[in-house]
Amino acid sequence: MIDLRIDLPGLKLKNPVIPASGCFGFGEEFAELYDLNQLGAITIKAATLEPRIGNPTPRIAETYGGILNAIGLQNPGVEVIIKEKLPWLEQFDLPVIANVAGDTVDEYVEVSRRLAGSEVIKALELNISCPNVQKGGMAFGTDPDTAAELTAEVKKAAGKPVYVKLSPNVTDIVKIARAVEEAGADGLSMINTLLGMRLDLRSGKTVLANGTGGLSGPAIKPVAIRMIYQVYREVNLPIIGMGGIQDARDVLEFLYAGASAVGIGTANFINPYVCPEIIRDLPGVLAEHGFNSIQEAIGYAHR
Amino acid sequence: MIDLRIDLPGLKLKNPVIPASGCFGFGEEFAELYDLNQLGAITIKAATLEPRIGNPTPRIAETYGGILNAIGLQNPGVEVIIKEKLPWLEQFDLPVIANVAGDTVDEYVEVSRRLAGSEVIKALELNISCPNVQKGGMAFGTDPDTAAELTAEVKKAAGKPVYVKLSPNVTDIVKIARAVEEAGADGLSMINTLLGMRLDLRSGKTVLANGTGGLSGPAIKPVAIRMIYQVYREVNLPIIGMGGIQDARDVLEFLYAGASAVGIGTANFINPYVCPEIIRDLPGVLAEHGFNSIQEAIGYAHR
Amino acid sequence: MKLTEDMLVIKNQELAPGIYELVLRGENVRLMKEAGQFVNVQLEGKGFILRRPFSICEINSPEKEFKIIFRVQGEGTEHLAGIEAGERLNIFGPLGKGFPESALAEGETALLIGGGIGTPPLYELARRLHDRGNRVITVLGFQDRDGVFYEEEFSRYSEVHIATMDGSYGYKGNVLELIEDLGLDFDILYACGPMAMLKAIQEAYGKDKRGYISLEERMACGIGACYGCVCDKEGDSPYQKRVCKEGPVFGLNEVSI
Amino acid sequence: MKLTEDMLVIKNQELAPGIYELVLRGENVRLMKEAGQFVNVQLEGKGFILRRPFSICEINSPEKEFKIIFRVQGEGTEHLAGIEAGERLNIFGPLGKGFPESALAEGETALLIGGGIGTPPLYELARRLHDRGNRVITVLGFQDRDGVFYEEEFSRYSEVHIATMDGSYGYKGNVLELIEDLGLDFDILYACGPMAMLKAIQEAYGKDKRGYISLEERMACGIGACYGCVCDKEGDSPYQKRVCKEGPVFGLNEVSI
Ligand SMILES: Cc1cc2nc3c(=O)[nH]c(=O)nc-3n(C[C@H](O)[C@H](O)[C@H](O)COP(=O)(O)OP(=O)(O)OC[C@H]3O[C@@H](n4cnc5c(N)ncnc54)[C@H](O)[C@@H]3O)c2cc1C
Ligand SMILES: Cc1cc2nc3c(=O)[nH]c(=O)nc-3n(C[C@H](O)[C@H](O)[C@H](O)COP(=O)(O)OP(=O)(O)OC[C@H]3O[C@@H](n4cnc5c(N)ncnc54)[C@H](O)[C@@H]3O)c2cc1C
Ligand SMILES: Cc1cc2nc3c(=O)[nH]c(=O)nc-3n(C[C@H](O)[C@H](O)[C@H](O)COP(=O)(O)O)c2cc1C
Ligand SMILES: Cc1cc2nc3c(=O)[nH]c(=O)nc-3n(C[C@H](O)[C@H](O)[C@H](O)COP(=O)(O)O)c2cc1C
Ligand code: FES
Ligand code: FES
Repeated sequence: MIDLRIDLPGLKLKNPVIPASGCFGFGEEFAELYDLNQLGAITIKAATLEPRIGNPTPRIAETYGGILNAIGLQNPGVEVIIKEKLPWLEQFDLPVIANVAGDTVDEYVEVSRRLAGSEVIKALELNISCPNVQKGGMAFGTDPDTAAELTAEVKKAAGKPVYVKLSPNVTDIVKIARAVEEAGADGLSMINTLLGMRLDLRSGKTVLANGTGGLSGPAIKPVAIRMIYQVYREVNLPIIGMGGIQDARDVLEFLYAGASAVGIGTANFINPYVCPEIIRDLPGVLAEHGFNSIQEAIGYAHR
Repeated sequence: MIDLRIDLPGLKLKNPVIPASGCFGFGEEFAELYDLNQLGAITIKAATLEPRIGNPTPRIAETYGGILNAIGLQNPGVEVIIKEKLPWLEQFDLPVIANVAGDTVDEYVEVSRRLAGSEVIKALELNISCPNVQKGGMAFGTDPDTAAELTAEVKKAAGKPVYVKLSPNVTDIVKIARAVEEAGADGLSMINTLLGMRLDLRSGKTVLANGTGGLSGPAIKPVAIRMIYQVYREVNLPIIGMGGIQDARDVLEFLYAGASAVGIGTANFINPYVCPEIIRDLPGVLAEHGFNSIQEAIGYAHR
Repeated sequence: MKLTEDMLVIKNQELAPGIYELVLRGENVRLMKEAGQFVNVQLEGKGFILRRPFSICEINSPEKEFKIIFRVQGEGTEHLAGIEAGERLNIFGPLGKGFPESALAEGETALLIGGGIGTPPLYELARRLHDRGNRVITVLGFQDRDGVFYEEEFSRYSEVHIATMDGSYGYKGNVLELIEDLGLDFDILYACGPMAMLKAIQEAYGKDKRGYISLEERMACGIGACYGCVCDKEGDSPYQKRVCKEGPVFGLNEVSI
Repeated sequence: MKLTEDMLVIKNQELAPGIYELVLRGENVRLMKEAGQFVNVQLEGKGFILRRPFSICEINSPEKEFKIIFRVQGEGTEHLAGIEAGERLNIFGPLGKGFPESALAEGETALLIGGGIGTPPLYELARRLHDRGNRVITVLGFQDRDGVFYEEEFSRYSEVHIATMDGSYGYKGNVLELIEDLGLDFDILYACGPMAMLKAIQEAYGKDKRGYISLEERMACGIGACYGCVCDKEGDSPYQKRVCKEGPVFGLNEVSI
């Protein structure tokens, strides 16, 4: 029997497959398609202190092998999430990771504190890499000192494991990863989207109302693999790897690079059943390559 | 009649279509396929002071919508290039852009000086963005001060227009662009490849012998468009835009974003006739969108 | 039971220049409940990632077949135009909320207003309302004569009036002008077409008439999870409605356009 | 006259598990001069960017047809396996330098050594050398019985010996062991197959025999412009030879493997 289990700070995972933040709502829609209990965990949509309406539409554009999104962190605010979304998630035997965003350090701290107070939330994911908001977001993820300060403050207040979600839009991702490691992060999520743009030839304007958007999907996979590979060598934190994963073979590549678990984002839009299908296929792919467990494959490319 | 001509510092172009450095050798192979005089200009392979053998093979890998390369600046050295490659190019009515690389500022300066001495070379392109070498290359392109110093030194010595080829692997490309503008650059080429990696599931090793490689092709187009768009707003230098261009419509998108001419790299490998075909299609695409000249379309997305 | 299925292409045929009629067969056809729901079609090749949404145009339950009509718009629909009978397409759906037939009481008259490629979802609706014994009037607007399609089909189930912008076929003008000119009377309206048309309909009939309109927005997930396709909720905080989930069909005044 | 052409697929058929024979028709077949040259095949769909190189296996000039034989190796060849007669494939080629037939004088004997999927380019060569009146011996090596293909075809033009690693068909062992066991005598050798086999051939015959070997390397441009596919030049500075341009066929000692 192939062992798909993996333990990460705060997260006892049945398997390493986790829908990525923003691509899975709060689970309700996908629960109509399949049993969420199959998943390793779920990452819910970014929460901010107040409700946010997000960016104007169009918010979605397609590129070759990828998509651009500029949702802009639309969410009903942390209180509504705690009152209306989390209770629904209690019915599942499923660790929930809460993705946290904000304009200021204080906002991150406050949102984290409140979410950490919920039973179903097993870990926090600090989104310091959202490219689609004016303030906060990526600004926190591109400077090592700011990222470290934010991490330290949230750690102090939250009392639950903190994963920091890194932005790929940086010169040196290892530097940021090291900074948040020193500041006390329990794990890393990487990567968020690459900042991109499309122009409409007819109107001459950007396809997205917001101008720029975040590039995700298979197009960015080689960048994700490279960054995880680099960070794994230099930083001693478990990594939830993501960026373009489409199938169980892609998952194996991420494990090889150094990820301990994986996030699945855009692929849910291509095939809404992709997560359970990957979970179904993963034992076979591991076995085919001579592994008996997830654990054995993690960081294999570094041996 | 649609006017495809465009004048850039040192470069009187019949049309804005320029094969990108490293994807077209010194023109010889493509000259067997079509008449190079059709092209706007050509950019030749990176030259270094001494001959370089480049990286071990495999040097090429495929990704979804892109390729990774780790050629590693293989070239016969500037002297051989001047003696054996440039004289052959004299037969064409074609501005030649020389791509320059090196380990040190002095090497860049010396290579630039020698190349600028050749009649056929109309402009230099400083490759401060090659991700596939240990020293130099991208290291020069990720720090604004280093990039500026290099630009200034080469400008002093060269006496021909200098285009600086920017790396997309940076947190803030506008900062680098501004720094080289202030240092006296005559133009910008952007973007070079994104640093990426693929792992082979069988061997568990990187597909490329070099480990990482540079990602090019349609996968990176939205990143290129975004960067050109950002830089065009803040910097007053003409831009040779590249990154994933496949057809005349893509060219128009780059012009809209702010490019004055375009480089075609990876597409030459998919369709070896892509450059003349783009040149053939461009007037129709311009006309379809209501333009009478290249000039009118440049920066159109900013109006 | 999966909501995605590799369905068999039974037919793919050009109806008018750039307008195709595509018939698919699959088990999930029996899940298709309402006119106005849509399917999300996966495309293979050329770096396509997102599925393309198309309205269900006709449901043939006994044959497990359904139809979409699409216009070649960009690369994806161009690719779709090249698909031939015998090939398979992965279909995700039915998705979304369709046109509520039950809003129409016995003896009432329905006005169906279609603009260009907004016409297809009204076809299944026309059939159903007709089968319920209601009087159905269909007013369709197109750019020009070349763009007209499905006039004959609609006339099986309804009284049809056609307008073209250049007057090359039928009435010269837009659908609203035509409706006014004809002095059409109706109890409820169902509309699908360009945003400008829907906005004009809201303005003309929003105060006095009941009605339903179908919206389009760029989508990623198609099921309400990504918040890509939101639209404004009338009179409330914006972006609270998802076209793919709460729509694509909304009450006439439910959303602000 | 372009070197790329959308050629018609005449046949695509499985020869042995995972091994396909693909016949294409096009005008550029008349440019195919030498056995051992290759074509670069464009694939549509699934994010493919690079063309796939395959050796020309048989040239049928009167019919403007040529053949390649390929093994399903990864996603690209899997896609290729699904292509059917009547479809078109964009072919770039012929490319590269093939096996020089003229190296073989009248009355001399040629030994053709093929390993697995390295066998195909030797087929056209066997035919040509046979047609010139030379004696041709072919030694082919495969993993096992299932992998064996083209024995009968090669025997039309040559004396054929087969080896399998597990002995499930023919001789048990590798091609070099078989050649030695049979005590085969020859004047010149032509080989194509895995690097390990080519290396062993260099070691065994590099000193005393004339010969040619065909290499493989990952390619981007296929014409010598990108320097992606370089190999080492024997005794000189490395990476001076491009497999796509100066090769894929090199003199036995021309390159170091
Ligand atoms: C609920 C719904 C029902 C629809 N029903 C029909 C129908 O019955 N017949 C028909 O011809 N068209 C219909 N459309 C529009 C159809 O989805 C688009 O024309 C199609 O997606 C264009 O794809 P493309 O690749 O050719 O165009 P491109 O412009 O190349 O597409 C680029 C991206 O933008 C998206 N996009 C472009 N136009 C639209 C649009 N109008 N609405 C939503 N997304 C768009 C594409 O899906 C794709 O992701 C419907 C749209 C929606 C939302
Ligand atoms: C000159 C030459 C002649 C060849 N002739 C034949 C032939 O007649 N029959 C046959 O079955 N195969 C032949 N090959 C090998 C064939 O090109 C590869 O098997 C094929 O490219 C694999 O593609 P893929 O997408 O299935 O594999 P993947 O592994 O998914 O391909 C990934 C990338 O690596 C490249 N690649 C993988 N394996 C090889 C390889 N061995 N050589 C070069 N590139 C590779 C692919 O082209 C692609 O760019 C030849 C290769 C060369 C260089
Ligand atoms: C529509 C959409 C919305 C997203 N929203 C969030 C978000 O709220 N918070 C976050 O940290 N990442 C968000 N992301 C990023 C994804 O979680 C993921 O990091 C990224 O898309 C790369 O993975 P993928 O290629 O598998 O999609 C979003 C991505 C998409 C496509
Ligand atoms: C095989 C290969 C070799 C390259 N060599 C060079 C080089 O020598 N100097 C340079 O400045 N850029 C080099 N580049 C980068 C290209 O010039 C171009 O900036 C990049 O590939 C993006 O454009 P594309 O997507 O059209 O290929 C190389 C790219 C490839 C694919
Ligand atoms: S498309 Fe995702 S919410 Fe509508
Ligand atoms: S593949 Fe480009 S040089 Fe050989």
